[in-house]
Amino acid sequence: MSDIQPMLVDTATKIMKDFCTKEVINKAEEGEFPHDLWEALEETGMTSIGIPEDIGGVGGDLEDAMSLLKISGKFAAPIPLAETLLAKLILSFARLPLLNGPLSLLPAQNNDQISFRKTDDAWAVSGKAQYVPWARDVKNIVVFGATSAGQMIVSYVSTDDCQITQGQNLAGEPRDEVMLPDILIDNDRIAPSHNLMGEDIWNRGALTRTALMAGALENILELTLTYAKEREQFGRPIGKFQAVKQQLAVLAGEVTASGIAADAAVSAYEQGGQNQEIAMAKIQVGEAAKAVTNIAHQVHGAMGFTDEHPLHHSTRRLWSWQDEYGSESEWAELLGSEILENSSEQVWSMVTD
Amino acid sequence: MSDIQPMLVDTATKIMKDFCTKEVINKAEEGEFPHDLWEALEETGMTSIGIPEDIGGVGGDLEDAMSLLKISGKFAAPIPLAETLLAKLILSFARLPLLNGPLSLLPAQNNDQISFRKTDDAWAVSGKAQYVPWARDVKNIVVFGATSAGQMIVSYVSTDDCQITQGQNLAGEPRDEVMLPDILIDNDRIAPSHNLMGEDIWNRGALTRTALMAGALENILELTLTYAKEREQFGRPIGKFQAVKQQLAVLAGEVTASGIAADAAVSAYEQGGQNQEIAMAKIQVGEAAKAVTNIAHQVHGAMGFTDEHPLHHSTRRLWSWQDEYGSESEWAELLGSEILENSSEQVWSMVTD
Amino acid sequence: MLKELELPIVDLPKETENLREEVRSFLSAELHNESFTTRSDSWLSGFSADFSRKLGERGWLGMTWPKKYGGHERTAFERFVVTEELLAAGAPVAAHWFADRQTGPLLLNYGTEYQRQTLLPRIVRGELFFAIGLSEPNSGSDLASISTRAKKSGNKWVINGSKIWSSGAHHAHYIVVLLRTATHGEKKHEGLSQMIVDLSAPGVTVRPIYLMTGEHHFNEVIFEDVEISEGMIVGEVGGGWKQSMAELAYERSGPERFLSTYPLLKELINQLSETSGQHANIKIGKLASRLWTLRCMSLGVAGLLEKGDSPNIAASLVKDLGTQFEKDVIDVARELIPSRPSMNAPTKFETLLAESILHAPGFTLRGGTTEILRSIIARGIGV
Amino acid sequence: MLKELELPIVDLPKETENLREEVRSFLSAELHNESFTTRSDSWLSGFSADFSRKLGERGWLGMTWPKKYGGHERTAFERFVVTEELLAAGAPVAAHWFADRQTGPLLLNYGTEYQRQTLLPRIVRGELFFAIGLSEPNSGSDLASISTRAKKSGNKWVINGSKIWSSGAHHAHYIVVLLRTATHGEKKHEGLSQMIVDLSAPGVTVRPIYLMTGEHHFNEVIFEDVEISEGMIVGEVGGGWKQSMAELAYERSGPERFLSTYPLLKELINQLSETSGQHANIKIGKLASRLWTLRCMSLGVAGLLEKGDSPNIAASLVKDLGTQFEKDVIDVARELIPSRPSMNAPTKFETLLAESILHAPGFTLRGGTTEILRSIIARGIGV
Repeated sequence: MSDIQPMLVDTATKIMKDFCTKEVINKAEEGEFPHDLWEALEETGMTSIGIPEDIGGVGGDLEDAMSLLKISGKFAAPIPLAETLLAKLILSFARLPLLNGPLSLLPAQNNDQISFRKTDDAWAVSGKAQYVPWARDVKNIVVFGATSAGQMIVSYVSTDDCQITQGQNLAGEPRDEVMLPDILIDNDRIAPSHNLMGEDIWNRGALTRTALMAGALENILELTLTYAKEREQFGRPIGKFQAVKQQLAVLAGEVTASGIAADAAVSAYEQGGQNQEIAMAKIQVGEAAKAVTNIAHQVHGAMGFTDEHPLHHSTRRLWSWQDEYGSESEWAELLGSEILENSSEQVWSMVTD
Repeated sequence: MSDIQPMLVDTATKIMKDFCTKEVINKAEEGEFPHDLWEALEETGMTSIGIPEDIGGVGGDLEDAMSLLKISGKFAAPIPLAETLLAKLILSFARLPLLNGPLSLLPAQNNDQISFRKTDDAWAVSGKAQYVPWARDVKNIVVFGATSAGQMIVSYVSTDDCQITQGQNLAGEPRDEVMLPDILIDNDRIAPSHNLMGEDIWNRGALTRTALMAGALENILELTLTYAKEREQFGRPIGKFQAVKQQLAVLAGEVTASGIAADAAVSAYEQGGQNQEIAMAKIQVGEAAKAVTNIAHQVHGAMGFTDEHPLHHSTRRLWSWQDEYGSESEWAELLGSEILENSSEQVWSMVTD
Repeated sequence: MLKELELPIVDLPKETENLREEVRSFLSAELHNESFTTRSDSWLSGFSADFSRKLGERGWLGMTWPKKYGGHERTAFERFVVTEELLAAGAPVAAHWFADRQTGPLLLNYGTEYQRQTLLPRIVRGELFFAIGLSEPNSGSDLASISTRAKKSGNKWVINGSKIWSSGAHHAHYIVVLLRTATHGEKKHEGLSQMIVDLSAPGVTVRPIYLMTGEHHFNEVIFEDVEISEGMIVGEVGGGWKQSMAELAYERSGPERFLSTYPLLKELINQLSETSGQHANIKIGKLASRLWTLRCMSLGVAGLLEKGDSPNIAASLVKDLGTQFEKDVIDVARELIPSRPSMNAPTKFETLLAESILHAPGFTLRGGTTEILRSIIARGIGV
Repeated sequence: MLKELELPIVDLPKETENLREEVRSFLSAELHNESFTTRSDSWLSGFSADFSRKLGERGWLGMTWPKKYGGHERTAFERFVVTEELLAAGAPVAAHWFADRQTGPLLLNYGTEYQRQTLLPRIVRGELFFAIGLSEPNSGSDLASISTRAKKSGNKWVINGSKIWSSGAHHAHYIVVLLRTATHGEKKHEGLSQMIVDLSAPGVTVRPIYLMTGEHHFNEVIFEDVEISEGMIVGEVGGGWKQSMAELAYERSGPERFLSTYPLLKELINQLSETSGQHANIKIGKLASRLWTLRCMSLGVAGLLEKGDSPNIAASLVKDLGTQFEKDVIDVARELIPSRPSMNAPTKFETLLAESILHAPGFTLRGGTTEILRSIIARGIGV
């Protein structure tokens, strides 16, 4: 844990409590971007966590950024915080200027095709990306792509130049289709993507979802415990029924396991940059999401799946995030194939190293 | 249900109660074949159920035979009743003489290789079969195999002519390796296997295991309910605890589902001779076996996995039978591939026809 | 086997085969005409008064009821076949659902001759829809604790209170309400009665309860000094609890308890192919096995009901296992095909998946929660 | 996050790396010499006095204990590393298990100086084995209801009663018994004490309880007028309950709660290969994730214990999730490789599978049943 982390956690929590209310989340789903929330975060530097101070960030490391995302996930904050932090990290690695305001990045899916082409005195980028987070709400999008010679390029485009078709995930968060219609880009906005290859961004993307999910899981645990203590049936709080208790214990177990898995993956990635711990953590939170959303809704009864109750802000996000940057099964397939390509010793050293 | 079924069920149950006690089962596991039990069944015709009267059987159909095996499974009868009924059926189809006493049959595994060879004035059979049920305890084994020309042949050999290496399943039931060292067989003991191909025997074998398992599941439900009502903890019967009740309900559900699946598969097979219902039933009982043995042992506490308690007579049999004639996953793979080779309409018509 | 858990194998009578073909060709024509879109959980979310009337025209509502009330005197198995085909196709059956499944049988068992004659024929024609008023804000699973009450006033009853989760009450004409007509004695379920209330009567307010999907199916129905005539009491005053419980075996064992996500399963299989490999084969094979088993059980319960038995325990098992299966389908679909589900996604698979995910929490809550069902089952098998 | 559920990430200190290598090469040499065979659940079923003495020689018993009692004053993390390597290899650690895990710490916390000096050094050398006497025939999960009692008689105590499920009591030298020294007052766990009983003392009978596998690990230990001196009381008279409960976080969070079937998992992976396909990949990937997560949790609990906290709730979670994982390994093994398991099957995979299947019922019962653990967890998080 870095020096700034406790302060960061306190500040972020306070901002979320003030600006990320149930009403704000509902309105965001109706299309109203929560500018006040975003500005409060930006003013306190939260949107540049993990970016060195000398290039315009506020410092802090990956762990700090992820602990912030855990809080963001816990409050179901309807903002592109994960995307902005990732995008700024890419810009900083590429020595491109840090941009202001909320950002997104693409390609967002493994099979999106983005290509860069050298023009006479500049560059042009074209392609289509699916399911791009928050595209409609940001001014700029960081873009990765390849030249026809296979060189990887990173740049950014203004959303004014893109064609955006609105879409959304199960939580009503914007996930838009973005067409890049051969957009011209000045040379000074182009950088070779040598530091951060596509796979690394995918891994970091998965880490953001793991952190967001760990936060959402925590919130669900708290909501469910509160409900179980308050809601009475047959003359006593439902939390007093053994059948409910047993389920709450399972819920607590999965939430605890997910929290530590998310933390451990960040720590391991910072130390080694391998994706195995990310895989293991994304699998853990994905499996937890299934069990936890099931139990939480069961305990909450019909009330929990109405629009009025905040539970679905977290459960619908889990149902969305579990599939983003690789579902638990996709990661398991990858991890399993890596294990089976090697010896059985491999698992044990993977677990113990 | 045939006319004789109620009488058959009564008689078989009575015999089992008298001759298939806990002690008999334990002794069988130590190598002492339960001759009294076998003879009581043989005397009442139970070992020839499903074989027409005119060729030496006692009549009855496949449903009768399977309802008998359900009872046999329920009492964990340590005898080759399934094998004997199957073997006699094959003999009757092949118009070979019905043999007396307990019988077994081979090949027992999909990959066993048995070959028949014509000699000057007779036949010779050779090969090796793994995991043959009860080989050490029977006088004769019905044998399937192919000639070098690919003709399928059915016959039987005396175990005196075989080399038997003892083995066992998880329930301590004999599952022996049988070597056929080029055994000479007279022409009148040889028949072409036109009526009943290998696959059909495999299907019927799976049906026997489904029936046995449905019976064992029933017994486990009864044992567990009794135990939950009698065993006291914290001052009351453990069955009064909601956490236990919830598990008992799940157990009852799986047992009920398995019972009807086993019955429905027999009924469908008798009507159509397809293996899809067998697949579905074997999958159901296999899945049930996992859930039910888990819950039953959990409710029984440590007492349930001691030698002294009869629970393991049934649970260990389930753990063995679930893998015999195809595990739930093997059948699921087969069934799934049949479904996916066809259209999605296929599932619905499979289910509703 | 324990008597409570014994279920017969039902071989559907021959005459159902033609009927099934009729329903299938009707559905395929309707789909072809785009008169409806296949939905998961269509018996909650597929409302179409038009479609219900078409079913009425074909004789597929009130199928088992006496001809003198407009019914068709067909067997429970014929009704079963029609129901399962409609649900498997994800057809919009919500409008008539409760009237056909619950109100009709209730009136046939306990209603007055006048009620039967005035209401049943219109249900059969698919013109009259009913909602059910059971739960209340403060009594979820604890149904006997309801507090909506009716007081006698001359030859009228005056109702005050509110009901919650009444699906379709904003479309329906009437609601059958379980309410308190006397303070309860020792037992909480004494003094309850059932009454039919016209949803357009003065004092009745239907307030929407939006789902987390934004959909409006559920309602709170509020009664403020709502007057109804004595003729709208169903059965005995004070007999409401017994009458309500008698419906349960029907309500818990039908194909709607395991087919809510069948349209998703079907679309999943469409998207897979023979080259999908071992993993898909195993998952699909296991789902098929469970689906078949559940249908055998559901038919078995129908067989016992037809004989006049009340297999409440077995019916509870069907609902418990069936609703778990409905959720299993979702997990398998997610696992086998990576996708981006949303209610307005471009592909059918993704919209069906989204709809299924978002409706799934209700499966194991409505009509008796998993926990309540398991308690009933445990009691039924003697613990 | 709820405070009870907060677990730190523990990065093992550098010095544990060498230690791990030492343990691995020791084990690989021992396996090479065939001094033991890899077994599932080896901390119950792998008894070898010889092997325990070898561990003692290497300084791997009583690792964290003070040097003055023969211990090695190493950290809890070093002990963790040795333990997990031994269990992962399926090494025979049953002989010293309870002495090293429980009796030592108990005596260090509550024992007399005399008890420590006479007993601990011999445990550290792997010469002295202990059994535990907690459960009784009529008190399984309801531990506070035990009835084995000791009566003061002069400066002796006289014990009568019996203990059940004492694993290894037929090999062990002593047993630590929880028993009643006074009739209980309002609370059932008042008046309990812990005493050390010599298993060779007159009046002690060790009766085998055979498992369904035929194995003999468990025993009933019967005490008939067994006299012990006052010096064999551990801690306070009447303090037995508190003392026993204090051990629980250690007992429930160690690697033995998720590694009992690791040898099977390892052999499963050996039998699979990169061509095993998507299905195997997914199953193995998911198991690996869970194993890693559990180890993070277990280490996190060890970290808190090392700091002096008592993370009972988190420890209970490790045991609950860990023992489910131990069972999951079995299901996956069965699913991925069709086989014919039996205790004397020809292949290692089949014997490990058989051993795992037949031992599995115990995983979620011993040391606190799943149901008891979940009740503890629920209470711990405030419901």
